[in-house]
Amino acid sequence: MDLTLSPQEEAFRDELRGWLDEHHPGAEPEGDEAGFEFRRSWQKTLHQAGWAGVSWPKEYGGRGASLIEQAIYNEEVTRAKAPAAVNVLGLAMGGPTVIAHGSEEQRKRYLEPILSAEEIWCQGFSEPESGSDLASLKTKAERHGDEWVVTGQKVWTTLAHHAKWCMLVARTDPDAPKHQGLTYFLMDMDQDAVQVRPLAQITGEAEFNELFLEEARIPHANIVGGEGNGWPVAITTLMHERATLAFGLQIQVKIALGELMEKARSTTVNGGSAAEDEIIRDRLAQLYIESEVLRLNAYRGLTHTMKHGVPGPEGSLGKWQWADVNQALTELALDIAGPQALLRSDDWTYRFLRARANSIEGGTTEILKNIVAERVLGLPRLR
Amino acid sequence: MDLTLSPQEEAFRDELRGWLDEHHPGAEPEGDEAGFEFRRSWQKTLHQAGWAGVSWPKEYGGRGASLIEQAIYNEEVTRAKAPAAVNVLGLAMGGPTVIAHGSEEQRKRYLEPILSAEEIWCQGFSEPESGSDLASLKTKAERHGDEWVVTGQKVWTTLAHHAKWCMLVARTDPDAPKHQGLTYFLMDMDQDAVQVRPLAQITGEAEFNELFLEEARIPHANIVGGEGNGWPVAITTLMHERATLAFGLQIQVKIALGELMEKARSTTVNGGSAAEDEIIRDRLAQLYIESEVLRLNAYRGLTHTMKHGVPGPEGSLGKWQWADVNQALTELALDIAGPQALLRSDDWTYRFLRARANSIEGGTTEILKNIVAERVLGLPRLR
Amino acid sequence: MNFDLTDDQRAIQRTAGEFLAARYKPEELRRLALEEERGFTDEQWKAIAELGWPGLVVSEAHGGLGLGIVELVVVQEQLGYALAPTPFLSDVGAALLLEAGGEDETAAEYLPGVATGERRGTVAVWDADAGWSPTHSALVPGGEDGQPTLTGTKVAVADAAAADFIVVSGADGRHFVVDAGASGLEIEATEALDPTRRLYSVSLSETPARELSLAPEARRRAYEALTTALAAESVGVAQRAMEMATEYAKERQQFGRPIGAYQAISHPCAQMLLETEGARSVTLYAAWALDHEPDTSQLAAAMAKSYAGEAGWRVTAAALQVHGGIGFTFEHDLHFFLKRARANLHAFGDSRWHRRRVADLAGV
Amino acid sequence: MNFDLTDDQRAIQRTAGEFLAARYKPEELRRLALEEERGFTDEQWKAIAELGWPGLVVSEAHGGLGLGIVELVVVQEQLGYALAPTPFLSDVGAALLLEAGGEDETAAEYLPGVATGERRGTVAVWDADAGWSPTHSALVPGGEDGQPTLTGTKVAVADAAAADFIVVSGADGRHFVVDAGASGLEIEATEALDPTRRLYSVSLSETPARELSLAPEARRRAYEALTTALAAESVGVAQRAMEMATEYAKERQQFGRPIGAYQAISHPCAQMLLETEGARSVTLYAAWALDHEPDTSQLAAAMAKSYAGEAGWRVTAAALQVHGGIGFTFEHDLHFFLKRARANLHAFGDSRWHRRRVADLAGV
Repeated sequence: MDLTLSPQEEAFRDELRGWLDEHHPGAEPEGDEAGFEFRRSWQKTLHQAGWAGVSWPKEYGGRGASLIEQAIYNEEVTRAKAPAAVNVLGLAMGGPTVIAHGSEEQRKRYLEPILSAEEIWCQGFSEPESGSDLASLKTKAERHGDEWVVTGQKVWTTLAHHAKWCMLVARTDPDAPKHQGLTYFLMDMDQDAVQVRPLAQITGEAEFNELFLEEARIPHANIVGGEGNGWPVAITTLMHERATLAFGLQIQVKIALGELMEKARSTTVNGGSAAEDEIIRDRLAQLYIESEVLRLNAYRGLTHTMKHGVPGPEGSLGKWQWADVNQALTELALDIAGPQALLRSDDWTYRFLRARANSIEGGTTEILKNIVAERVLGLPRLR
Repeated sequence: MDLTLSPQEEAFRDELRGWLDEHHPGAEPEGDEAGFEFRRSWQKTLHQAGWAGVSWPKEYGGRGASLIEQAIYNEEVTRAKAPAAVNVLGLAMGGPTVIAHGSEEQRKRYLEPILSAEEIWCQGFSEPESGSDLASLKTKAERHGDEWVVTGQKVWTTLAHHAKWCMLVARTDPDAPKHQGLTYFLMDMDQDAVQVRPLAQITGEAEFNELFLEEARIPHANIVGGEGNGWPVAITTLMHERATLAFGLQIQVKIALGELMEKARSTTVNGGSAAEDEIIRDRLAQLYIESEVLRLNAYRGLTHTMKHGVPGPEGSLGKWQWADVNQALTELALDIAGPQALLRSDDWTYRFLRARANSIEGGTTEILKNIVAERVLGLPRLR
Repeated sequence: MNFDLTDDQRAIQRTAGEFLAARYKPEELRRLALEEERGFTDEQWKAIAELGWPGLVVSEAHGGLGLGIVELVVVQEQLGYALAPTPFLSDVGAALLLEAGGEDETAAEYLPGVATGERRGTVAVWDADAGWSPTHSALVPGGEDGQPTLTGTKVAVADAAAADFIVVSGADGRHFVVDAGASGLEIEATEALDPTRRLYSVSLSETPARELSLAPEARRRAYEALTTALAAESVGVAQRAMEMATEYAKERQQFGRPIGAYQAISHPCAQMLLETEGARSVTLYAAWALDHEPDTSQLAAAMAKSYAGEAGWRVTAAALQVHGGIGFTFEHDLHFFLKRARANLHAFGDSRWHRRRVADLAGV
Repeated sequence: MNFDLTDDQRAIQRTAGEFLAARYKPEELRRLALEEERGFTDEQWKAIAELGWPGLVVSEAHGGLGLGIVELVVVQEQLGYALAPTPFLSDVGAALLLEAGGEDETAAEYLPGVATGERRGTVAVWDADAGWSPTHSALVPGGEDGQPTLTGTKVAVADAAAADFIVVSGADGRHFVVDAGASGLEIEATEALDPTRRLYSVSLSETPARELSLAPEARRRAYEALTTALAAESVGVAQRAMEMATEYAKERQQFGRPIGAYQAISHPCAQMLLETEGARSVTLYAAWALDHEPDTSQLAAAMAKSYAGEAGWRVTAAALQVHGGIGFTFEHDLHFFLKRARANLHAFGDSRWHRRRVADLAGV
């Protein structure tokens, strides 16, 4: 057991830290469009220095980083408060899926423009009727010669209005059992048959979109992993989503907790600071512990994956626990604020509202508990 | 809306209070046997003064008290710390079931000895294999002429070693669906075929027993409510259990909380009293509120039952909420004790351990939530 | 002993429910919250005034209905259920404080207009750097005796821009009435957590005010009635969110079943019932105590605000989880309820502050 | 970066697991808890001594194995999993404090016997009226300098009747060694919440003692190692209770299905995994920090004791609920785990006390 970085890992971290120090582009400009272009340009900078797609194999333009190095990458980027690479879904999900399941031609065609942010990717999995029950999706694709004609509706699609490619799962065989008969397509977003409608959230922002597909066209060659084989390909995408995001999440929580402790110290209540209040103090300490547990579980999970090729039991818990912690943290922020909590006087109101989705997005807590109960503990399936 | 007692209710309370003042038999003697005889004699005293079976109709020797008066009765008896009547299951469950479903002959035979505590009753419903799923019980009764021959095992039977009569539910038709084919018997405990084995609990005490029945005999005339009709009769018994106990429970919680507040004031920690500690104080206040909510819900439920004949939605919640409150209360007692919690230095250790059963006995919290979800909220059944 | 509404109270409840259901449909709620500057229309206020609600807690001597706090919470629960954006509660708060003035001549001057709905008030309590206490203020009047002036800033004042007068709390429990349009008075809209209740920052600069003479007991009771009304609103909010969640759980299919068949959904729904009914019981009790048992009303009101505040939040948060993604969209109505519930938890002393009062009053 | 046990540590873990599974079967656990006066037999202690465990934390200079706290928690988790009644942890506590003495001559005299298991120690910390602090004591020695005597009472001293010597804490962080059989020493058995660990009341009356010279840093580390070992024990207890609950949930049928198919059972089981794994991660981290990162070990140990203490309790309580009635019977083994878990939560500072330390150390 050794929780210090190896010399090689330390070198990786130092190189990255130094590079980030030197190249940090400063604060993101106001406005959605300006922000988007800023992040696209940042990704180009990353790419040129070899810091885009660190987990990708070197042969496909990545850095071939170990899992620990990927974790370090996520921690450092978050700690430096560097902007997110704009093509987050392409880098974290689309690229790895094409690498795992795509043909050599597809790898040549799609990977480089993901890294360079020339082509932005989005994800078309969820539908209004199929939330947790993803395999029940209804978007239909029919083959017409060398093309597929797709009709249906997708939801929770980030970056849709900027995206060139959509990872689209559609039903190609309506008669097959629900987990079969699905096919994974790369759909060109640049066609009139694809309509994008922003979907505002309870925060007031529109982070997501709805996609309306009315006989959209996809060449047969854009299938990834074979016709009717969409379910396992989609699972690859989702596993990459959870694995890659976990590290950023735990570090974000630690940063947020630091800010909350600062808020507690600077908020005056009844003559003292909120941080001196025994109950606030106890809740902050509990959050501190839980955020550490989150971090430690994540590292333990990494070690397990590196040794055994698959995540250990603690690997299934991060997303769920993170949602619990982040919700408790943002609720405490309002309690600290006192009557000021009635006002949207700082960013905490947004964070508090945004956190309500944490236990829903990327797998609801209920579904994650099902998965732990069934796959880790071996309890019988209900359905 | 009027939360004060009516003149009639006040008269009832004052009469009872005065009587209890005068006749309170003092503290229960040590030892199980001595305690039992003490409580039996106390019930005789109650009965002679017309204070046993207050909820029973006057024609069967009861007092015909209104629901509110019953509630007052339970509150006053608990508040006076008067001993429990010894024949609690006969009074609260057996008698009312015989009144509701028994024949006139049965009423004449069984009711008076219940009130006078000459014949003690016990309950043989639960079995090791059928806990929450009561209707799956396996104890089998076969008819041989005018007798039924019963073989099987029962568990969680209080008072079994003192009881003359057992309310026994057994399967008389193995081919019928599980809720049918059950019959409700009154079984004479005074036969060799009935073996009683005390069952120690995690507290170390043996409050309950196991019953082993090896071809026990029951006359056909001892069926209550008809052959094959045991399920609805048993439900009557269980409904009386929950309704009657609810009032005693909420008042017990209030008394226990008062004692806990006293313990907090008298426990010194880090130079002050535990009651001055902000976190202990907050938890005590929350328990105070919840115990009041329990009391208020109970009264609201009574009013609903008196007006509409059936309990309102809040009536289903008392047992469940009581378990939550009592468990939280006894856990807090240990937290207040500090290192002394390691020792069994006072009664709180017993109470703390005993409280673990609160969410299991008389309907698990999980089953109660199912009932609320299905019957009150109308959500679909899972099973 | 009768823990149920009287026939008259039921009639008020029914009228309120029907009136609000007809006038404040979800589209209208949304329109008022997002588009209407003051969050309500004059016509809507007029309709409310015609029902006599502004005079509900105003004594008959001052032209009101002279009803009790039980009647107030009956209406207030319905307002929460409908989530009707209206300055009613702000106005009631002002009326309660004026009524607490008893023989006070300022009160006598303002109350008849309040009773008819012609003169609308609100209450300004929190100093800009206030703590959790709902009544603590450092504001000390200047000016000469008998002609006080106020200088300072109050935050989170509901419906201030639509009020004809503002009851302002000051140091040592003193209260003052300031008229809209008084010199030095500036009212600025602030963005609020809850978009269905307009909040303003109110700054006073040597603003002339009239002091209300309030006996401490009467002042205390006014605030307790106000927090109990707020608790009742949270009960209504929780009730509605619970109904939305259970309806959705019956309809929404996942894995071949309505999601309400899964205990991961049905048990949280049962918990919603537990908390909503508990909040209703303790709120009704507090209201009754304010009307009939002044000795216990302090404790009862603190319990109601604390328990109902938490319940409103927990129920709406759980309802959002039951709804999943759709509940997180702005186009679904649920978030309005969630935001109101959370705001109510914090307004006029948060749950923890009221628990501390419970501890004091219950002799912990 | 490698958050996993080394091969050597895995070997220790395996040996401990196999040894304990063979020697401390449930019947034996029950017999020791209920019938054996001191809660263990000499033969059992001898077998433990043969494994070298008593010398695990004793430095090689004093005849021990000189292993780290990671190795200690590996063993301790297995002891919790088996719930083996043994004076091992009391003895380790004494050894840790003696080792903290460094060059101290008393330590040098006692440690070789401790290392071989011939001389067994325990730790007496809580004054009869102690608060939550695990180390605060008002005990001030009498007697002459160099020949101190102790007078006072310590409660909840584990395995005192079986100890050859007792390390006694006093005021200002001073610590003393008292030999079994010293004059004025009286040891009385007390009934404990947890029947698998014998507790005694230890009264001292002008009892001769030898003071240990402990640097504050070293003393602090000894207690941190002890609380981390206690945390590891709770991890083992939680692991076992979780396994018992999940096994039962797979077998027990109700309403025609194994109860583990119901989310009301399966989701609490998943929660057990979350808390058990979290407790394991933070406990291993604390152990590693004690061995390799002294600067962070205070905070890490406080986190471990707090989190694992709570987890042990919550997991065993939830496991009892999963078992239903059978789990409430004395004849089922689960209650022994529940009682140990709860006792561990309170021992050497309860979870809340350690959270307060976390707040201090993390700069809240």
